[in-house]
Amino acid sequence: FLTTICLEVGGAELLFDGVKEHQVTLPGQSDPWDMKQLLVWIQRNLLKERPELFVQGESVRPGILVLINDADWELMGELDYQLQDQDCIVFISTLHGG
Amino acid sequence: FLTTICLEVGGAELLFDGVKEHQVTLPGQSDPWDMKQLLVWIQRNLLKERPELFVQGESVRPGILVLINDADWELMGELDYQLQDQDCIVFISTLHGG
Amino acid sequence: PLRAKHALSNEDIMRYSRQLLLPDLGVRGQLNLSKTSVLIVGCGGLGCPLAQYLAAAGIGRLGLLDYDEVELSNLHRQVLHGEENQGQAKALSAANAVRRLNSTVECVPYHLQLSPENALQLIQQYDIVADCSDNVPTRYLVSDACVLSGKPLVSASALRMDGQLTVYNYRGGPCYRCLYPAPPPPETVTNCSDGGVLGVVPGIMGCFQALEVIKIASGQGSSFGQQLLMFDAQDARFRSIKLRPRQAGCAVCGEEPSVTQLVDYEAFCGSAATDKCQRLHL
Amino acid sequence: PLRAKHALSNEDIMRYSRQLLLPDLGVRGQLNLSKTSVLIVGCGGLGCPLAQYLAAAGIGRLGLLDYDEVELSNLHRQVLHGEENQGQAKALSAANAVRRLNSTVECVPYHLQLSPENALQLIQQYDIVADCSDNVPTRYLVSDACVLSGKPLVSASALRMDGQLTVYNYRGGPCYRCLYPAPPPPETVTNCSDGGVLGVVPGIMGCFQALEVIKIASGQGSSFGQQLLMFDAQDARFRSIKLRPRQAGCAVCGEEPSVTQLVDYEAFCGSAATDKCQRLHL
Ligand SMILES: [Zn+2]
Ligand SMILES: [Zn+2]
Repeated sequence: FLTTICLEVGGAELLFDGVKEHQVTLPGQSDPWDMKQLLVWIQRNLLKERPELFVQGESVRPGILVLINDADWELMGELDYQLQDQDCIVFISTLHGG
Repeated sequence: FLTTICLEVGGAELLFDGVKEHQVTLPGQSDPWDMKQLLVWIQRNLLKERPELFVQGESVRPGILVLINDADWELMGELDYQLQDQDCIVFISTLHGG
Repeated sequence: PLRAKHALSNEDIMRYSRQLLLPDLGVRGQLNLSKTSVLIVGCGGLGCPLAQYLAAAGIGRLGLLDYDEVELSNLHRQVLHGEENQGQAKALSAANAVRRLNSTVECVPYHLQLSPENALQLIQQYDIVADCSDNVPTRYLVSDACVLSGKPLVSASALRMDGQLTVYNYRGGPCYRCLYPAPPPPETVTNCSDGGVLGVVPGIMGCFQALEVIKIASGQGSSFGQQLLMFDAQDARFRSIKLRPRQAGCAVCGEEPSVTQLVDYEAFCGSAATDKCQRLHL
Repeated sequence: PLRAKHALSNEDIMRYSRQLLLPDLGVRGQLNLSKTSVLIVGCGGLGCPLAQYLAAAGIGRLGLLDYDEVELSNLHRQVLHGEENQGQAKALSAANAVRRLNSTVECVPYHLQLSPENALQLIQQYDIVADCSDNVPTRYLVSDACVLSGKPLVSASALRMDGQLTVYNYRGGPCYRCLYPAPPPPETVTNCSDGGVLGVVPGIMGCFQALEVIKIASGQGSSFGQQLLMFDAQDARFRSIKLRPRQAGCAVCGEEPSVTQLVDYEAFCGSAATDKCQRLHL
């Protein structure tokens, strides 16, 4: 399975070197990619510094909302969601300022 | 050619009985529908009263902006544009208040 | 509770004439507004435009809560205050400005910190709550108090060039904890004092809060229950996100809630309830 | 022309500290703001929040133009004015309110009607023009004057629960006449006095104008050249529309312009330059 997805960062925190949008082709593998594997891949390939700002255990840290194609990932199966080609995954940092 | 399109009214003026969105299936005909024919069809079928608020000559009246799939129709050929199935046509009344 | 108004005065009709013309509002909607009380938690970058437009629109009673005083560094975004109000309590300064605009609105300034001790007693007196605060513990406190008192919460936030808005605990939708069961690690939280904010961004988000409060109060209903509005001011881009429904396992609004009264939110979040971000060492 | 500021004072650094932190603004952007002059045409529902947030952000000079006086029916949306300002010139009332917020901004009130006789001379003194007017003839007048003087025009409008925004004559993009070569028949034009408007809708649109002016003035550039933002407050829906480019055949900005000086816009539009809509019988 070869999957190309877009990764985006919403909200103010600059996780991926300040770049808002990444087009990413994931390496081929025999099974479809799921979100759990994607988080591991992001941590290894995109987040060279301070991964604790992004992950906690095998999920994202509290205060980050994950969207799969503009819907809360909770509606889509969270870590078990299987990525489709051209999916758009967005990581939103919750804002608290006023 | 049988074409189903969505018609929408943006801005404040209530042209089509106050309904913002219409799903419309145009009658079958041998050639593709173009915008010129669509305006005639709208005038005959949707605008029973005061068509002068909508049309002038064979085009829309000044002060209405026409969008074809979220782009200014001037970019798409205006009256000569040939409708595709599932096109979304929006008529915007320019606002002047402040 | 507010005295129910049964008719508009001649002065009301003059003042609100331009919005009385709206089919979506009309006399009925205007009377509904005049019967509604709104508590604004935080009179800063969000609270200022919100208070301004709610008062202008003729909301019945406006509670204005802030523990802080006006500083020069506030004035680039907190537009209800003026240079002459520096050092004054924000709640009082905001109340005075709002009264100049519409003296028929009942204005109640609270110069205090919202706390687990006073939140329920305050919130119970209002129909709608608006979260315009600037720190994580207060956001959990306001949300829990709204769940426990059954009030809709119109919540917005802003940082740098970004804004977010959601209506929580509204028509069976999720609460803040449904979305964020655990607080963010304090070292990942950026406040406006650290990260900065373009003044007009909370200006826009506060206006959106006013719009949603007016729609709820007048009877039109909000578009943002179980929905998140994201605004990116740099690209002038908006995004509407479908959120999860109310969570059966939520600690406060779920089926077997473990939070049945307000708790210590500074301890829960590991940070102080101000935007002068210090980590608490407990 | 404004004296070029070469450095920020200590007071400036305090006042603007939260926005100086922004990578997209910073000291350079703040200095750019302080060198920029903006003419606001109309101190009503759009002009009030626009003036407020531009002054708060530290724009160098603000021209505030309005021929009208404050009335009670303005106060539901024209939030810079207060009850005590009824009967006062809007331009003066707005200038006083803006000075309370930021006395370091140079404020120039113009209590007059913009006309073909005075428009060029006025607009030439400013870097950016904001159209916050309320009638068709003024919208053509402001646009033509901006084309003839080469100024970008940040234009917004609002009616009922809807708003629109475009930046005209900006970086080679279209002008108002490119989009609307012929004026609308007067009987098809609905003004706020006839159709009503929810106060916070021009509030939101005026804040958007402030954002785009700040982006242009600070050097970030606007997102709305050749682009139309539509806002539907009822459904809280936004739409960004790609517009036509500058038109070679445009009467004022085209290749062989027929309009090379300002004309009689009331005659051109067949209506008076006020929002008290009367049709002119010429
Ligand atoms: Zn919950
Ligand atoms: Zn042109």
